[in-house]
Parts: sequence; C-alpha cells; structure tokens
Amino acid sequence: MKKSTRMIIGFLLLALLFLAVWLIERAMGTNSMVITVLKKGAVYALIAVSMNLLNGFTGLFSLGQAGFMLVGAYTYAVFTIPMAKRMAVYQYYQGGIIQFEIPFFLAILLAGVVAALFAALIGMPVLRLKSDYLAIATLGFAEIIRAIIQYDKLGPITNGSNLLKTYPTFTTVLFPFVVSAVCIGIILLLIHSTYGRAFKAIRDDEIAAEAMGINLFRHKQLAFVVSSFFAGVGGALLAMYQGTVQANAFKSAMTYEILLIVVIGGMGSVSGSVMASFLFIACSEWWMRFLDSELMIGTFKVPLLRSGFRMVVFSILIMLVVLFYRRGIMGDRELSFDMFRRRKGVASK
Amino acid sequence: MSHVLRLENITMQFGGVVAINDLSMHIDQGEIVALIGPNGAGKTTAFNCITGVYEPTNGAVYFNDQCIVRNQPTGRMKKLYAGDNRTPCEGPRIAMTPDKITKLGIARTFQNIRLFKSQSAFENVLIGMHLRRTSNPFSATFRLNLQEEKQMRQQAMELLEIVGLGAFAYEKATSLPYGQQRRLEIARALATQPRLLLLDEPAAGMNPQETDELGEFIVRIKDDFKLTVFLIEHHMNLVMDISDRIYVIDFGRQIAHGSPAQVQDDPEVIRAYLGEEEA
Amino acid sequence: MIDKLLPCLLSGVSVGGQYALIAVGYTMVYGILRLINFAHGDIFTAAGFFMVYLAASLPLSLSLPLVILLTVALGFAVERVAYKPLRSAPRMSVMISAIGVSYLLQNLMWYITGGLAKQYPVIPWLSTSIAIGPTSTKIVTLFTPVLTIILSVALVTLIRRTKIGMAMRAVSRDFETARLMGIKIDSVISATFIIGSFLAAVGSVLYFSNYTSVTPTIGAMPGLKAFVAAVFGGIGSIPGAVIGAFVIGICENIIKMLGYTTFSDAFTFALLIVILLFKPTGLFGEKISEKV
Amino acid sequence: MKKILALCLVLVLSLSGAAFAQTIKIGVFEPASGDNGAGGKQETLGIEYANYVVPTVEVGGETFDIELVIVDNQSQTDKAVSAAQSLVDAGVSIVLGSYGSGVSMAGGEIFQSAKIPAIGCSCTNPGVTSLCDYYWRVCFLDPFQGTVMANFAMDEKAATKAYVLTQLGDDYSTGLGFYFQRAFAALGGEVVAGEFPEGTSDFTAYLNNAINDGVQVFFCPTSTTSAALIIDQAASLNVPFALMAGDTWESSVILEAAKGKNVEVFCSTFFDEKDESSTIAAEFVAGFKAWMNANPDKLTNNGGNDIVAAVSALGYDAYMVAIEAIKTADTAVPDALTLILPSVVHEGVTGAISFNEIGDANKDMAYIKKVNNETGAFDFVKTQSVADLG
Repeated sequence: MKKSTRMIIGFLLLALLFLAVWLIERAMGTNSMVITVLKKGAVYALIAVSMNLLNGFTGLFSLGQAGFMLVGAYTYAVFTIPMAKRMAVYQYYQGGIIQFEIPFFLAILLAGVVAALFAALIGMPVLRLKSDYLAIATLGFAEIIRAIIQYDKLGPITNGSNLLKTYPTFTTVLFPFVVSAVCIGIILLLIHSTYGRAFKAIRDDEIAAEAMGINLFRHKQLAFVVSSFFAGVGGALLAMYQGTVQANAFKSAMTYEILLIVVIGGMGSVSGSVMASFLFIACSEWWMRFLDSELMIGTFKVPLLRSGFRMVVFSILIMLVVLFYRRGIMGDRELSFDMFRRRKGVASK
Repeated sequence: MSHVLRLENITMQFGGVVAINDLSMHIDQGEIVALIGPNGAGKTTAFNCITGVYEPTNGAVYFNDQCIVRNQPTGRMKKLYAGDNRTPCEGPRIAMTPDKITKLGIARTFQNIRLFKSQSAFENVLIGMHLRRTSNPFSATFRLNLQEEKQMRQQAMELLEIVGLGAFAYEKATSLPYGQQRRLEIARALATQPRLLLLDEPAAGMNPQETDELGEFIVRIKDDFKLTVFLIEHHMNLVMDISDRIYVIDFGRQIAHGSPAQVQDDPEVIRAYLGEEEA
Repeated sequence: MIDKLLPCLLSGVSVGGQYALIAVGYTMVYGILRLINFAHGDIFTAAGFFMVYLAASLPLSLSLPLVILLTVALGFAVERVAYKPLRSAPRMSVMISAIGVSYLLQNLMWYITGGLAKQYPVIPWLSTSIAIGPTSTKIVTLFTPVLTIILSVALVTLIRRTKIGMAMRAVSRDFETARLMGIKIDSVISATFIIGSFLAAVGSVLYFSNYTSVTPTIGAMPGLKAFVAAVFGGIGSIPGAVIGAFVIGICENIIKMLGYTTFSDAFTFALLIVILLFKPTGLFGEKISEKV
Repeated sequence: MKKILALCLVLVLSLSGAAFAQTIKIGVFEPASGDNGAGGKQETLGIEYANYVVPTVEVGGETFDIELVIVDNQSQTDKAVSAAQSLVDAGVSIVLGSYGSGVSMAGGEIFQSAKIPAIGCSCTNPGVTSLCDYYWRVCFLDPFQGTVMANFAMDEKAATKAYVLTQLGDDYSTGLGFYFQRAFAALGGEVVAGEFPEGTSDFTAYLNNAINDGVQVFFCPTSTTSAALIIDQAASLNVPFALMAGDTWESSVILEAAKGKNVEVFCSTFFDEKDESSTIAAEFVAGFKAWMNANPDKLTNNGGNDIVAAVSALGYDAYMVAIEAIKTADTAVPDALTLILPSVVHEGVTGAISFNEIGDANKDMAYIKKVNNETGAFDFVKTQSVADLG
C-alpha cells in the first residue's frame, strides 16, 4: 500500500469513528453511561498521551501531570465563568477580581499556554535531575502548585480552595473527541519529526544522544513543555467534563492513575495509551460498577460485593498487568495497517 | 602551529585515583593517530575528557585552536591533587558539554557500543543528523521542512550504503551482528558531519578478516570525508597498518610516542605490555 | 516566646521521630534496590488497621507483638510478590510496580474499612497526658524521639557489626559483585524489607497513639515526607534519614505556628527541591557517577 | 469480542429501564465512605426509613413502587461526578442528598445538565442552590448557622476572641467558617483564622496557636473524621476554651471522642429528638428507633446506637417532600417535578417546609447542643431563631 492511500484510509476510518460516536449519542441520549465513558475516555486519552510523550518517548519519569492539569483546569474555569454568576461562585471574595470572561476555545488554548509556562519554569531546575529524583521532584512541584492555588490570599483569582463552577461545558460528545484527536495528532506529528527521534534517542541512551550533538536539556525542556501544554488542555477538558473543578481533586493519586493507563497501553505507544484510556474509564465507571453494589440471587447474597470492591478488583488487574504483562497492550508499537498485514503474512507462511 | 586537536597537561583524577596524568598530545589534519596502552591505562578516559563527558581535573583541550575544555584543581581538589603537573594551566574554566563539542566537529564511537536500542539502523543514523537541522520544533512538527527531511533521509541511506548496511536499514539496531553494530556506530558518527573522528576500539570482537576490512574502511572514509582519525585499539596489526603516529600510555602517563616502527621497538612499551623482566 | 515555641518544638520533635522511623525504611530500600518504595507509607497505615482490628478482640499484650509480626509479614510479602519478579527489569518498571502496590493496598483498606475513619485503641501508658511547663502533652510525644534514637543506634550497630549488616552494605555498594561473592541477594533484600516494616510498625503505634484515627490514605503524606527526609539526609544513610526527619518535623510545625498552614505540606517539597538542586546527594550521601 | 460485549451491555442497560415500568426511581446521593461517610450513612438511614414508611405512590390512579438507587459519592467532589452520572444513567426521577456541600455542588452540575431535580438534605452552603436551578433543600443555610453560633459564642460564652479552623477544599467547612467569622466580627469580636489540608492528623499546632492567642472559643466546622482528632488533642492539651462546630458534629463519633475527657463541645443542629412539641416529630423518633433496633445492620450504620441524628430527620423530610411533589404533579417525569417543586409545601419532622425563590427551605430555627462528657450524650442547650437574634 502506498503511503498516501494509507493516510486516506486512516482519515476515513477516523471520520467513520466520529460518525459512529455521533450516532451513538443520537441513539442513546446524552445522559447514558456510554456517552459518559466516551467523553471521559476522550479526555483521558489526551492526558495519557501527553504523559506518554514524557515517560514513554523521552524517558523522563515525571509525576507532575496532575499539577499541570490543575493549572489548565483552573485557567479555563477562572476565565470562562459568566460575569453574572461570579458573585455567587466567588461568594467569599466579593465576586473575585477577574471581571471579564473570554470565549471557551480561547480559554482552552490559554489553559495549555499557562500550563506550559509553569512547566518551562519548573523544568529549569528539575530536568537536570536523574530518573527517580526527577519523579519525586515533579511530584513535589505538583503538590506545591496545589498548595499555591488553595492559598487563601489568592482567593480573588482562584476562589481559594473552593469549587469553581457554572462555566461552559460540553454540549456534545464530539467536542472532546475532536479536540483530543487534533491534539493527539499534533503530538504524533512531533513524535515522528526529527525532534521526536531525538526524544527517543535520549530515552534509549542519554550519553550516546549527547555524543550525537543532541542538547539534552533543551530537548528535555521541549518535551516537558509540550507535554504540559497538552496536559493543561486536557485539564481544561476535564474541567468541562466534570462541570465543577476543585484543586483538592488533583492529588498525586490522579497522576498515578494516568501513569497506570500509560503502562497498560504500553510505554511509547500513542495508540496504546488511547485504547487503554477508554478501557480504563469504561472499567472503572461502567463495566465494573456492579461489583460495588450488593447482589442477591434469590435469597443468596453474593459474597464480597459491596462498596469499594470494584477498586480492589481493578487494582489487582492492574498489578497483574504490571507484573506479568509488562509491555502493556501495545508495547512500543503503534496500531497500523502493517500490523495486520504482517500477521497475515506469517500465517500464510 | 595549527593542530586539529591538542591536549595540554590533562590530568583526570577521581577522588584520590589519578586516571590520566599530565597527558599532552596533538593531532594534525588528515592524520590517523592511535592511542594504545594496556587495559586500564586511561585511554577511554582520555576520550571522555576530549568529548566533554568528564571534566578533567587539570589541563586544556583545543580543537582547531579553539579551547573546548580547560580546568584546574579547585576547592577540595586543590589539596587532594596528585597529578604530576603542579603548575595549573592558564585561563578561566571552560567546560563545553558533549553536544556542543560534537557540533564543533568531533564525533565518537563507544567501546561498549551505545546504539539507540529501540530504533532501526536507519533511524540511528538519522538521529546523528539531528544536530545539523535548520528546522525548529514548530516547523518540524507541522512538516514545513519537508525538503530538509527528505535530504536527511537520502543522506542517511547513503551513509548506510557506505558502511555496507544498506540492506539492513530497517532492522532494529540491536538485532544486527556485533561487527555490523560497530560499523553502524561509525555511520552514525559520520552523520554528525565531523572533522575529527574518535574511534574507541572499533575492531573489538572482530575476526582477522573483518579487522583487515575495517582498516581499509577507516582509511577510505578518512579520505572521502576529509577526516582526521584518532583511535583506541588493541589489535596491533590494525594499529601498525593504518596509523601515522602512535601514543602509548600506561597508568595514565604517556610512555612513548612516534611512528609505528619507533613505538614497536621502544623498551618502555615492551615493558608495559609484557611486564618487568625479573632481574 | 518560649510559651509559643515549646509546644511547637515538642510536637515537631515527636512528628519528626515518627517520620524518622518511616524514613529509615525508605532509605534502606533505596540504598539496596535503588527503588522508591511508594508502598511503604501504606504499610505504615496497614499497621494502624491491624492494631484497630486486633485490639478489638485481644488484650494489648498480645495484639502489640501481633501487629508488628503482621506488618513485617506484609512488607516481606510485598517485596516477594511485587518487586522480586522485576529484579532484572528496568528501574522504571519496579517503581511503577511500587505505585501499583500502593494503589492496591489503599483500595483494599478502603474496601475492608468501608472507607470510614477508625478509632485507634488507647494504649494506657502512651496516651496519658502530662504537663510540661506551660503546656501539656501525651507521654508518647516525649517517648517517640527517645525510642527513635535508640532504635536507629541499634540499627546502625547492626549494620556495622553483624554479618547480615555487612552483606547489606556490600549489596548496596555493588549489586552484581555482591552476588558473585556468594551473598544471597534475595535474603539480604528480604531482611531489609523486614527491618523497614518493623520500624514502620513501631512508628505506626507511636503515630496513631498521638493522632488517634486511621483512614486508608492517611499514610500517603507521612510516607512522602519521610521519603523527603531520607533524601534530605542523603539517601542510603540512616543517621541522615533520622536527622532529616527531625528537621522536617520541626520546620513543619514552625511554619504552622507562623500561620502559613496552607503551605505546611508544600514546604516539605520545596525543601526537597532546594536540596536536590544544591546538594543532590543530601547531607550525608555519597556521590555516584555513571561509567561511560 | 469486546465490541459484542459492549453491545450486550448497552442492550441490557437500555432494556432494564423498560422492564420495570411499575417503579419510580429515586436517587440517593450520599457519602458512605470517606471523611463524611458516617454522617452520610445516617442521612441515608433516614431516607430508607421514609421509604419503609411510604413505599409506594399513586400516580395517575396507579400504584407505583418506589425504588431507591443508592450511590456512594465517597465525600470527594471528583468521585461525586461519577456517582451522580451513574444516578442519571439509572434513570432516576429525582435525587436526594447529599451530606456535605462540596459534593452536592459537584453533583448539581450533572443533575442540571441532565435536567433532574435534586433535594439537598443537610448541605448548608448557599452555593448549592444559588448556583444550580435544579437544587432545592430542606435545611437552613450557613449564613444563618454561622450567625447563630457567633451569637451563642458572644452571649453564652462571653467570647471576645475566637479561633476559626477550616478544612481546605471543603466547601461546607470553609463556608460555615466564613459566615461565623463575618458574624462574629460584625458583633465586635476578634477572629484568628487557620486552615488545614485534607488528611491532617496533627492539630496541636492550631490548638497551641489558639491557646497563645488567648481565645475563648475555637470554632471548627469540620468533618467528623477531623473532629475526633481535634477533640482528642484538645483534651490532651487541656485547652482553656470551648470547641464549637456546626451540624456535622452532631454525631456519635463526637460523643465517643469526647466521652470521659475534659473538653467542652458545642454544636448547632437542625433537630432535637427529645423535643416533643411536635407530634410528627415524636412519631418519627419512635418509629425510627424501633425500625433501627429491629435491624442490627441499620443500627451499625447509625454508629452503634439508636440516637436519632438530625440528618436522618432531614433525609426523611427530603423523601417526603419528593413524594409530595410526585403526588402533586401526578407524574414522576423529572421536568414536571422541577416545575412543581417551588410550590410544594410539607409539614415535616424538622418543621414546616416551603421553598423560597432560590430553592432554600424557609427555616429559621437552630438547636444548640452540648456534649455531656460523663454520659456520652448530647444535652440540649437552647433553640435559637433569626427572630431571637434581632
């Protein structure tokens, strides 16, 4: 198959997928669980891919993702709350000091930009650190960001530690799909450019990469900033999905969850991260929900089933993946036409 | 007097251990110079000092008369210093990072092969070309540099052909046999468009026939790419065949220097390699 | 001023002592496996729950040793199940496994307890209040630093003088060579986890006697802080971890005293970043450079 | 394979809605775990008891069973979103809850977009209803509660200086703390404020600060989880001031923590089980106790005793209001309930309930209780209404 035909087929498939999603929404109504899973899955797909760019492609073990999502989510919310509602939202701060609102698509972009700025600042000191020290330092920075946002004195801007709400949210499930698809597309283009090759070189062997003339710090900084930009956009989408946003929810547990999605999908596989996101969200929000409620079959009460059991089963499954299926769904390969063809080829031999 | 590479009183000390002691040498344009010595003599350390991986404790390195590395003992090292040359070199500290030095035109291969494991041979060479790019992240992402990318790919393929790996371009680098991996490392180094090529034991693990071929290959690329070559090698036949000059070090100290014939007969060298004869 | 400072220092030293007992576990595991054992904080929490459930049906004299035994068994099991199979895997995989174990333990505890806070049993002598100058406090506050120092001195002696201690030092120096020298790596690592879990169990008893309610996620923050303490003191160094923990405990309480309560947790991380930037090896750590 | 599985699930879920046409679903949106788990369970008990008392409703001449769909919002705003979504997915007509204002505000956004009405039981932050057109509530609000406690502190405890401790990121805590602070300052008192992050176990620093500042009352509207720690540590420090809090502290967790300790604890609440002036209330208390005592599981969920918590009464009232709305509208379609709710009037256990234009109950009575350290029970201190405050 020629490269151009392959691209056309790829785009057609993507369009078909969008159409399918749109039809599902039409058929099921916006309130059904399928739609919820699709929405949240699309948001998490972007966030997971942005984390994969760092951890999977550049080999930087960063645990700061929740912090950048927080920055993005807050930037979005703060600038899009309608003027009329500000007094009630900022009830302890006389309506806050930001007395204007900007269109939501600008706010999404701004969310990414602000997150990227934070990343550029934080990156300067921490990117010089090695593997696990980097992990713990980025984790620390995420906590510091959270504390700053909750700081009472910043309340007129951030509403302190209180909920932000009433900003514009999704009206259709296609919105997160389109935004995520565009963003993931850009990340894919970057990965397949000469810079992406340099990232992978750094991941494989820092010393050799440096000896090949790759400026380690500048490339790490680039990956970090780009990843944080998209984490910020993802944070804004998450805020839109949830309808409310509060700094308290962006704990390190959130980063761990995204990291686990990346691992399940395969470190260094964009398509893996996307698939794992939908799978993860569908399991945690939907397919395994029944484990949380008590079930009676006749007079027999099924043992173990009660609130919290879902998460236990879920975390055991994750541990099994981490221990015995370490490469995840995709390893570091991508979903492609060749994958199916080669398999067929092997079979015919 | 203009040398391609000049080392001045380089001493590298790790804690109390002196790995290189007051080493001075020079290499001229178009030469093939070898650095030999018994195991643990400090040969690779010398390479690491030149390429900026280690910062020497004392001394300076010049590349085409530009100082790329310069240091003298400071702080705690002042007391600890055990090198021979106690008069420190002049001038402020300069410590270029390896990537800058490569950009100036010094490329290297590694003794214990450091290819990019998950990448194909082709991509390994492409990565070597990254530093000569003119695109920025934005233009590269949005494919505004198609022309350049095309050129890079073409050149990378040519380089692979030159080292005889054209047929294996899309094989994973680590799946290649040992000898081919070594050649891939050379192709990758050439991709950075160096003026000076540092080869760290390029013939290690090769059989005599391969070694001979490698010798011819080194001479050929030296001429084709107008290179200067500095190599570390244990295969004496190879070294004697292709080198213009040889430096011999032992315990970090230079013990002999000269043409292959001169070095071969040097009693110091023989003692270093064969050990002290019992009296 | 002294009225203000004294209670602040008292609780600082006490919290510091509890962090220290956790930090030692981190620093020892890191020293040997180069692994941040993210699950260590949860093992600490689990020890708290063991006590809650055991003390409900058994007398203290029985439940106390049982708690320590169970915690040690848990730490041992975690190492065997989640870390041992990954011995030859990249470091990132092991760390992810550690995060996974932490996730599992937290969810498991959430499930078992129904996600509600449990009241820690009163341990008679420790929980008694006594007056000190202008303020009063529980005996455990004073007892904690004393016990911490005794235990860490004992531990340092163990590592300096005994055969297993020597093996530990060897393994932390060079994993592969130690294996070649006939040291049973697996038993050394198990021993490390056993000691770490033992100290976490002791720390848990002290901590929860002071702060009497246990929730499934309560160990996460003290765990992270203890890790920071270990880094501060120079990872791999036991006296370093203990000193680091005391510094963090005291600083944290001074920050609270000054009214910047929002930042009491963030401060710990700020301290970590400053340390990593200016003295990456911590107060007593050794420099390790990669061979090219 | 996965697709087929997904398709089957979709089918099952869509069919389940159609199969039980004879039931009306009411969503119970309460925490069963997390910081507010204990209180949420008590509120759920009230709703369950109401369902036990009134299990059916007449709509259009037919009798419908009422099915409670209970979800756990885990006391966390992000988990609350998922929980609310699963209620919406289950196809409930109306939602009751939640204990805790933050989760109610987070859930409200979901109910609003699904156009399902919700009745809050004990969420007291003004933002719950003022920011959501689909939320009503049957209890009083923080501005009132805060004012009541500030007045009580001034009048009864002769306080001139108060320490206010709130939990970061907890809307209930921050809100009530804020309104107490405002009222206390307006009365001429001086306030020192402190905040603690979630998961804090060491409160001695805050208590010591309060001691050093020489305050007479320590107002800490927190979850019961933190409350137990605060009381324990206050007792071991021998604090010279009284602890005061809002409705969350009316819980057996507090009683257990304060029993046998030398510390004074006051809280305001919505209801007093010993108040026999209302026959509806008396009937409810008797029936509820009997129901719980007959069922050990329920007794455990109530904290191991049969003391009737105010939140249980509110849960009961919220359920009854919902039934009233369904009866009046003569349908269980969410849109119709939304239209009818503003005009619903109900004589409830916690007093007469009618809604103002924002959706809040017109209530103006708070009960103040004190922990009896010897018996481990609440002693009634006084009632206070807005009118009393002048």
